[in-house]
Order: sequence, then C-alpha cells, then structure tokens
Amino acid sequence: MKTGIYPGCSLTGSARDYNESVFALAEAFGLELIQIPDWNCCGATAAHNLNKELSLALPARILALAEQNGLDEIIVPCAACYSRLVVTQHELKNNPELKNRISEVIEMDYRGTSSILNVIEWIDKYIIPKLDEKIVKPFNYKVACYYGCLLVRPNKILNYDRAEDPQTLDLVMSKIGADPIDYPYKTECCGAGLSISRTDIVSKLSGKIIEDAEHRGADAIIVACPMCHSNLDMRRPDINKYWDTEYKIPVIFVTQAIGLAIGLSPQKVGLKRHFVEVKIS
Amino acid sequence: MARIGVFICHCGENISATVDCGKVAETIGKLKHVAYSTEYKYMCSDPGQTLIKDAIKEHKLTGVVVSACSPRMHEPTFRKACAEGGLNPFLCEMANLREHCSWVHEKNELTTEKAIDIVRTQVEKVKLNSALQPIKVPVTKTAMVIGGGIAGIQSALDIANTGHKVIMIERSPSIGGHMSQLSETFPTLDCSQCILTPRMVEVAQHPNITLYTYAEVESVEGFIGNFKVKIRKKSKSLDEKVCTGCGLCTTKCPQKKIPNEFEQGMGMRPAIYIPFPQAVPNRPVIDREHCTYYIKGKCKVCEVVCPTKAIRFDQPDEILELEIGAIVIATGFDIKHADFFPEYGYGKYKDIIDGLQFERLASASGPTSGAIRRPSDGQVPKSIVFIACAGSRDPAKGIAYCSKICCMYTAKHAMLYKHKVHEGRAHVFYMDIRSGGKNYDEFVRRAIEEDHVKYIRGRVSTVFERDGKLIVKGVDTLLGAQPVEIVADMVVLATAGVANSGAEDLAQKLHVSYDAHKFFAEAHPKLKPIETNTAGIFLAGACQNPKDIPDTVSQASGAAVKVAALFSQSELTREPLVAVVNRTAPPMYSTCVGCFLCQTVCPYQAIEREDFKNREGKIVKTVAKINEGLCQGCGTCVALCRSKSIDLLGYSNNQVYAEVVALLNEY
Amino acid sequence: MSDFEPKVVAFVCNWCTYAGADLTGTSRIKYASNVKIIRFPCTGRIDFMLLLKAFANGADGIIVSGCHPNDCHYTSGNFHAKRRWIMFKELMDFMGVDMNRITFSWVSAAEGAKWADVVNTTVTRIRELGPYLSYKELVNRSVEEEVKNE
Amino acid sequence: MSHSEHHTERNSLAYVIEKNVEVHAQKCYQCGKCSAGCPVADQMDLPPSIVMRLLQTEDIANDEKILRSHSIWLCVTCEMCLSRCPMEIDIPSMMDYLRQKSRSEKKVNKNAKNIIAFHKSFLNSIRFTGRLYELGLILDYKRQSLNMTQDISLAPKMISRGKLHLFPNMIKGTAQIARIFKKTSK
Repeated sequence: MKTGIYPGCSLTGSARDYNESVFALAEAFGLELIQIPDWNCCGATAAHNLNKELSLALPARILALAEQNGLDEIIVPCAACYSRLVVTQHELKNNPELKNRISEVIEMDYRGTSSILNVIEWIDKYIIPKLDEKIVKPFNYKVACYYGCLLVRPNKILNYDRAEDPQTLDLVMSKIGADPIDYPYKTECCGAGLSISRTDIVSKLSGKIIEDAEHRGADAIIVACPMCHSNLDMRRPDINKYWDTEYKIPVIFVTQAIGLAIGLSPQKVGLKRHFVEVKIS
Repeated sequence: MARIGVFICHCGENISATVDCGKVAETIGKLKHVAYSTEYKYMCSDPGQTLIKDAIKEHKLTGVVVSACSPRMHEPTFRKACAEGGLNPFLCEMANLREHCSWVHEKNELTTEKAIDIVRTQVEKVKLNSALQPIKVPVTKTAMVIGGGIAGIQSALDIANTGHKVIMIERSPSIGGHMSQLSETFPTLDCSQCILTPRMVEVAQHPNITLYTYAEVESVEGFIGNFKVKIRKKSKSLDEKVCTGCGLCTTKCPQKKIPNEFEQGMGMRPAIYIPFPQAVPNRPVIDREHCTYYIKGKCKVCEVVCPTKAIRFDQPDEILELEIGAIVIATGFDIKHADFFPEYGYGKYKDIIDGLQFERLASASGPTSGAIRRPSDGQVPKSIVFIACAGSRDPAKGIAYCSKICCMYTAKHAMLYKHKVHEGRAHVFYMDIRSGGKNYDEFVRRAIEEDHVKYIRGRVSTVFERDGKLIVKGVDTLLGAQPVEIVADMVVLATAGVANSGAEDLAQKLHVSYDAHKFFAEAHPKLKPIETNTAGIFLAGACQNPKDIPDTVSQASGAAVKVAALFSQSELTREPLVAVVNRTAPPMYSTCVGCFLCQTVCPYQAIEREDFKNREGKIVKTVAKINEGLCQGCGTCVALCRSKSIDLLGYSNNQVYAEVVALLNEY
Repeated sequence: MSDFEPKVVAFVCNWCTYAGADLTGTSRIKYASNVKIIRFPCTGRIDFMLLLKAFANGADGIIVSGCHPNDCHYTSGNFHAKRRWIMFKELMDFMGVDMNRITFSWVSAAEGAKWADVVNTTVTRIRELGPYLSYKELVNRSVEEEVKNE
Repeated sequence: MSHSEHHTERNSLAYVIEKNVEVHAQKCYQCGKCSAGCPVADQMDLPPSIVMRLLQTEDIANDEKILRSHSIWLCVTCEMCLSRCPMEIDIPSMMDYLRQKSRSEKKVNKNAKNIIAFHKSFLNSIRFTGRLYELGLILDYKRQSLNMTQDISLAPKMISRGKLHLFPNMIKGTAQIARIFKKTSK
C-alpha cells in the first residue's frame, strides 16, 4: 500500500518546519510519502463559515485526486485539514444525494474510500514499531501535550482518542522518554482561525494555554497542528504583550521531538525556523 | 348459532379522534352472527359496563367483543362485566383499537379500515371461544423478599406481622443496604442508622422471618402461589452457630488493604470482616477473593486466634430449595461514580467524590468520624462545589431520566457541610430544583436562606486540578450565561442513580420485565406500580427507579399488603388458559401417539403420562396429559406436537386460523 | 405499484412484543397501518404452518416477534421458537417461499420505538417487493389441479 | 420527523434551522454547559445557550437579534459545546448555517467586519491559485479591513525564517477550482 500525504497550505509556508520534520522522519524510517498531485487548499475555517457547499467540494477534490492516484491511505499532518477531510468524507457517506452533487461540482468521480490518518495515527502505525532501536537521545523533558480542538472533535465523527483528556500524544511522547504532565488545557481552543482578524482573542486564549503549561513546570508544549503552533509560537510576542508576561516555553511539533530523539539535527527538523527559541536539543 | 355483541369505545377522543367509530360499529353490525353492535364514549365506565350487561340479556349474546384499549389494560374489567351479565367471562375478547391503531396512525380511511379488520378478527375468534371455568391452585403461604435494604426490611416486617412466614435473601454479608451508609436523612436531618438499626435487629429476631445473608437467588420456577426457588448460600467460611461475633479474627487478619465497600472505598478492611459495627447478623465472613489462605494456601491466622474454633476453610456453598408463594423484589439501586465523567477527570482527582462517599464523610461512624475532610490530604475543605444532575438528564451519557433524589440530598449535603464547617463556602450548581414532597421545598429554602448555600443555575462544563485546588468552570444562566469559575477544595457529584448490578440477571431468573435502564418494570405505570407483569412477584423501592426513603417504605408496605392479600386465601383461582391433550373414544383414546416430545420442551413439568387399560388391566396405550395446576399456557407443546393432539384453550388452532383468515380476506 | 398497500400480519407474543407495541401506542409513535397483530401467549406457541396459511390467504408479508433471548416469560418458549424457525426457514427456502417477506425479530416490552421501526422497515421492504402474487398463484393452481384430479 | 408535520406553517428561524441542519432548538433545556465551556463566550454578545433560548421563543425580533449578533462570527468552531452538550445539539453546524444566513440577508454585525474580511480574503486567495498564498492573503486582508499597520513586524520575521513565500504557488487545476467556486456560489 502506498501512503499519500496531503500537506495542506500551512506546511508549505508558515509551518514549513512541521513539513520538514514529517519528511525527515519518513526518510529516517524509510517510509515513502507521495504527495497528492495537484492538491488544493481544503478551504479551512473560511469556507465552512461562508459557504457550506464549497467547504465540502474543496476537500472532496483532494480525496478524489487521492483515489485517482491509487492512494488508499493518506496522512494529513495538519489537524485542521485532517478534520475538514474526515468531516467531508463522513457527510458525503451519509448523504448519497449530496455526494452526487459534489461529484458534479468537482467534475470528478468521488468514492470516499481513502483511509485518512492524522499524524499521531501515522506515527503509531509506522514509526512506533521501529522506534525503540532508533532512539539515541531520549527526549528527557517534562512536556505538556497540547492536542487542540480538531484532532479529537467532533468526537462522534473522528472517532479518534477520547474527547476529554486524550492520551495518544502523551503515549507517543512517553515512548521517546518524555514525561507528559497532567494538563487540563489539552483540548482547549487556542483561537484558531481568528489569528489575524482577532489577534486579541487568540492572544488571550493561547496565553492561558501557555501559562498553565509553564505553571506546571513543563519544558515544552508538544503540538500536532500547524495552526496551534503558529498561535502559540509566532503569536508569542502578541501573547506576552497582551498578558504582560515573558513566557519562553518552546512549542515543538511531535515529529520534531521524535526527530531529535533519533538523533536528527535541530536544523533538519526545522527547529531553527521557530519564533520562540528552542533551547532543548 | 352464535350471537356476538360488539362494543366500540371512543375512549374519550383517544380512539374517535383518528378512527371513525360510527363507521366501524355500522360495518361490524352488518356481519353475519353479529347480533348487536354499538359505540360508546367510555366503555370502561359504569354506564359502559352496564351497557354490556344489559345487551347480553337483551340480545341473548353468546360472545362479546369490546373494542377499546389494550387487553393488557382492561381485559379483566370487561370479563368481569360479562360474568355479571350472565355470560361466561372467557366468551369475552378485546380488540385493541387504541394502542395498536388510533394512537399509532394518522386519521384517515386506512386507519378506520384497520380498526374494522381488528374488530372482525376478534369477532371470528370469539365465535370459537368456549366457556371455561377458572382453575383452583393451592397457595404456599411463605414469602421471599430479595434484598435487605430498607425496602426489603419494611416489606419483610409487614408481611411477617400479618402472621406469614418470610424468607429474606441478602447478597452482602449484612442487611441494611444503602440506608445504613447514610449520615442524616432529609428533610428532618435525623440520623439514618438511628432509625434503621432497630429495624434491622427486629428482622433478625422476628419469629416469622428467616434471614439468609451472603446468599443469592439461583433459580426460580413455578408460578404464583407455587414458586420453587433455589438459593445459593455462599460459604462464609465459618460456622455461624459456633461464632460469637467477638471480632478478634478481624483485628488479627494480616491482610488489611482491601477497599472497604461500606465506606465506598474511602477506608480499608481485612479479608475476614464484619461490614460495619451494627451489621446484622453480626458475624464475619471471609472474602475468599482477597484472603491470603485462599490465594497462597497458607496463613490461617483467623483460625488460630478464634476462641470458639468457628473457622471452616473447606465450608462449601449451600443450595437451599424453597417453596414460596409470593416474591418481593427489593434489590435497590446503585449510583454512577466519578470515573463516569470525562469532563470531570474520569475519576483521577481524589477530591472529586460522589454523593455516597460524602455520606460516609459526614457520618459519625464513617472513616473521618463525621469530620468533613477531603480524601487527598485529610484537610478540612474551605470550599465545596456540589454538582447536581451529574449524569442524570443526560441523554448523551445514556441516562435521560431524572434521578429524583439528588436535589434533596445535595441540599442536605450542603447543609451538613455548613453545619460542620461554619466558615466554609458551599456552592451548588443545579439545573432545576425538584423538591416536591412534604417539607421538601422548605428544606431546600432553609439551605439557601439560613445556611447561605449559594445556588448557581447552570451545568458545570469542566473541573480540573491546579495547585491542589479544583477549578470548577460553569456559567450562571440566570445572569445571561455569565462565566463562573470557582476554586474549590472538594467537589461532590450528585451522580445518577442506576439499576443495581445483576438486576438484569435476576429479572431473567424471575421472568419479569425490565426497562431499557435495567430497572424492574411495573405492570402498569399508574394503576399497578407495585406489581410486575408476572403474577405473584412484586416490587419495592429503588429497584424500580431511584426513590427516596419515604417513597420506598410506602411501596414496601404496599407490596406487603399485596402479599398478605394473596395469602389470605388458601386457594387461588387462575385463568384456565391451559393446554389440553384431546381424548377420543376407545380404542384410540387420543390422537396422541405418545412420543412425549412435549414433555421435553415444557418449562413447567406440566406434562404427565396417562395409561389406558383394557378390561384385563393391561396397558394398551399411554398418552400425554396436562397437569392444569402446573401448566402456564405458553403453548410451546402445541406448536411442537406432531400429531396435532394438543391445543391451547383461548388460543386454539381453530381460533388463530380463524383470526388469520378473517384478517386477510374481504368481508 | 404506488397505490399498493401491502397486507402484513404480525404474530407476536403477549409479554414482550405485544406489550412493546402497546408502548409504541402509549408513546404516540406513528407507524404504517398495514400491519395487523395477532396475539399469542408466547412465540413458542406459534406453529409456523400458520405463516403458510397467512400467505395462502393473501398476506404480502409477515412479522414474527417475541421476547429477547433469556427474557421469555415462560423461560424458554422463544428458544424453541427460534430453533423451529431455523428449520422452518430452510424448508421454506427449499420450497421457494420468498424469505424476504418474513421478518423475525425480538422486541421487548420496553422497546416501543423499535416496534415502530420493525414495522416500518418491513412495510417499506414489502412495498418494494410488491404483492405476493406468486404464492397465491401457486396455491390457486394446485387447488384447481386437485379439483381436476378428483 | 413528526414535528415538521405539525409546524408546516411556521417560518421561524428555529424551524428553518431544524429543516436545514437538523438541529432542534427545543431540545435545549438551558443548562448552560455550552456557554460554560465556550472559549469565546465572554466576548460574545449572545453566548451559545442564549442563542438557543432566543431561538426557542420563535419571536421575529429575537431571530433578528441572532442574525445580527457578533457571536455567530466569534464562534471558532472548536466543537467544545457539542462535545459536552447533554442533548447532543450540534451548535457548530447551526452556527455555520446562521453565518451564511446572516450574510445572505445582509444582516452581518458591524463588529464582525474584520472576521469576514479575513474569510473573504482567504477564499479569494485560493479561488485564483488553488492554494493559500499567505502573503497575498495578508495584503488582501489589509486592503479589505483597512488595517494597515497590523502584523507589519510579523512578515519580515516570517520571510527570514522561510515561512512566507513572496510568490503564489499555482496548482494546475486552477480553472477547475474557479468552476468549483462558481458552481457553489449561488
């Protein structure tokens, strides 16, 4: 089986670091990842806020392209894209009429057969089994695992981990030697799509997430979503200004942490691109 | 020549709003053999019944079809009316126009057509009914009460005081149930154990009551007045007659780290233990699952220290076979625990406890001797948040019902806390306060007005721990959903009341119905709240749905009266809807070929052998015979009989064939 | 076909499904009026030859429903029904009776909504299948043949 | 199913929502758990439970209040409300619907101007290139929102970290994407 990858827009731009770490891991573990040819944006928050049909058509085109290219399994590292793709697949599966309509809109055959993996599922399936032998530098830090919203909700549709106090990311982190703390902000929202239009709200919400992690003595916040990362990392100056604080806790993608544990350089996993300096390594 | 009378009921408007009753009566009136057909607003009313009685005489009716509600509701009513009108009651049938027609279909022609078909079917059936005489069976005047909580105790004492024998079965080592765990009771705040323990002792000492603790129902066979019950008396690993209950063994047992069930896990107990000081009977049992001797094969400290040498390690379970006339189910309820709530931490925070745990904390006999101390560090909490409706009224969690008792006990908990910790702050998050009951609402008002408990209307979204405190996030919906965040030392969840463990299993053994939540089902929600749909088996207390003590005690006494009424007769009349094996003239005697396959499927051992002898006394044929005292009329033998020699009175082959033919053919 | 109203007969036990259907009524849940119920004390009482009788008399579909396994009011009647049903089904299949026209289900006294669901799905299915003419023809022909033979 | 039959003459917002997104406002019993867990409730003029209550009144003035509210635009679709709702009311889907209705009826709250400007810029960006062109998005958003100074310091830092492309990344199927936009924009 060939594994496809849908990077999504963030990973080609503001979350290049995430992209680099995903591909660095794939390379280190000998995993082939085929980019879905000519993929488009999933529509993100904007589409489902303004136009429901568009918010289904854009992901449907991506899934149809994957099917066309024989990619039965696709990894979607961005939690937001992952959520859009899974929700689209779910809605079209339960509504054949809508499915036909969307097929017509995208001018492509859509079956809805691809299996969609989020980054943790991909790690669990392909990396964990071979992980132990590769660890050279255990990630011996206290970490706050921050899942965000879209990895676990809507729970009934995603059916992945539990909606409250999820554990999968914590388990992955403990496998590389980290010590995940009890962290009630795991699935609290960072403000997501309001980053640019309402930076004040994002600063407020993300600030609480950072404050609690620092308060509990975490050395790093671990994330698996580029939106969460940009709000917690790139927006750090706004956050510190909003709360009049000097939070310095780094925000690290789970793939970056695994990369470091197996001995990849900070450069290789994109750590140098962060706004908040990462002193861990 | 059959002369059938048909009576169409409007049931107020319940039937007539969707079914054209006039048309039904008219159409039916034209059928062959229908001598009289009429409609009336309320057939079950006195004038309605008089209408039937008069018509029987006036029109010389040979059969009656009352077309009204479900026969499960009013069949006895109308059969009785017919009998009073001079017609054999078993010549009356009911056509179900309400539950199976008017309530489930829209108003249109098809619905009226269906109503006509339903009535026609019963007309055809009743033509073939035969006049039957009720069967008389003896009554064993011993009752069995399952469960030794306040419901079982009340029921057992009331039955025993009418002079009848009672067997009480309790699966734990002591009677007392949840009530023995409670601190004080609402709305009077009198001590629960003070009012309960005298009753427990009374049970133990009553000459008419035999108590089996640490015992469970193994199987139940038979029927009203004549149940055959097997009880498994689990081994207590000691001789109760020799043991004096001195308790030395319980103090010397080296295994001391077993979570104490009575303290809701907030204390430890040894492997040989008496559940609580006032336990009845006051004798220890060995918990074999945790006892070192049973696990590792050595220890026997209890045997060594026992002054009367009462320990019996090899004592087996005992099976008792009992003849029982009536059964009261009083198995009580359970509650959900903190681990049921993902948003409140899945039970990982020690200081989020449930209502029963709070009862133990507040109880003078509890693990803290009545001082309110939080489980994590034993500190007295300066602030407690009580969350009502935890799990109740929550379809997303699978529990749509209101647990009924939580509003009251939450007010009580908050009050008790304020009485014990004067400077403490008590907040209650609630959705509605349901305090119907004598002096109940006054009690809640007292909590708010005199004890200054702060009530906040809203459901808590999440609780988490930070710096040893619990952060409770909710809103005040009466202030336009204004966010509220309370930093508390302890959180008490008024968790949903649920069916007790093993309820479903017991229901299946007793052949009684239970609802989707595994609570035992009453025969009728309003008019038969104590009866189950199996004659001779009654309900008492929270095994039916969550109930407070006054309601439980009332129902328990009600169940006792039902039992006493049953035992007031020495014979019982039973519906004669039993199977019969046909008889023909000699030399055939019966079409039965004597294969006795029926015997193997009969659940009641009601099929016997009958020998026919010739003049010389030689057996010429052996055929099946039904013991009508034992037969319950399930009809399994009828469907199975290869030679079609068995029939079921009231559901005979001819009758059901006639129904099928009538239902499907034009008229 | 659109005005075809299937005739469906339901053979149900008194203690579970009949009571369940009562609950459907008490809960005012609506369902197709094509189904008419015949009450038995227990599914164990149901002689499956009755099903053939029903088809012969013009039934387009049949529902047989009783207590869930272990819930039988008479301990084991439903087990015997189930056992006989399996044998009967094989036989009917062999004879060419369309088994899609028969629904066998368990509906307890607490499952009012399920009863409506069982009825509605059965009626919808039978509506799609159309009138059960083939069985009637079979029966009619054999009667005529019998007459001829006499 | 049986509800709609009873209320065919209604045209309240609650009814329209029930028909279009199968969210039943009358299911809500006002426990407030949605508002309690909502990350932006304290910023909202109408927290989610209040929106539900207003819907239940089926009062035209209250329906207007909802469509003209700031709240529906502040909702970030984090799904926390649905995840914890005891009645499993799909508030996020309802919010999506309300936003679209508010816009099509030109009732958008003034304070939501920036939020909508951002969404529009976002869609504009992918309408022509197929993928998000972040620099283009920021420039377009500035044009739409007239918010010239915001994030002025962010862009250079992003560029220096290789996180911002100066030129869009066009996909091959841009014509197809344009048609998707056209077909869905009725």
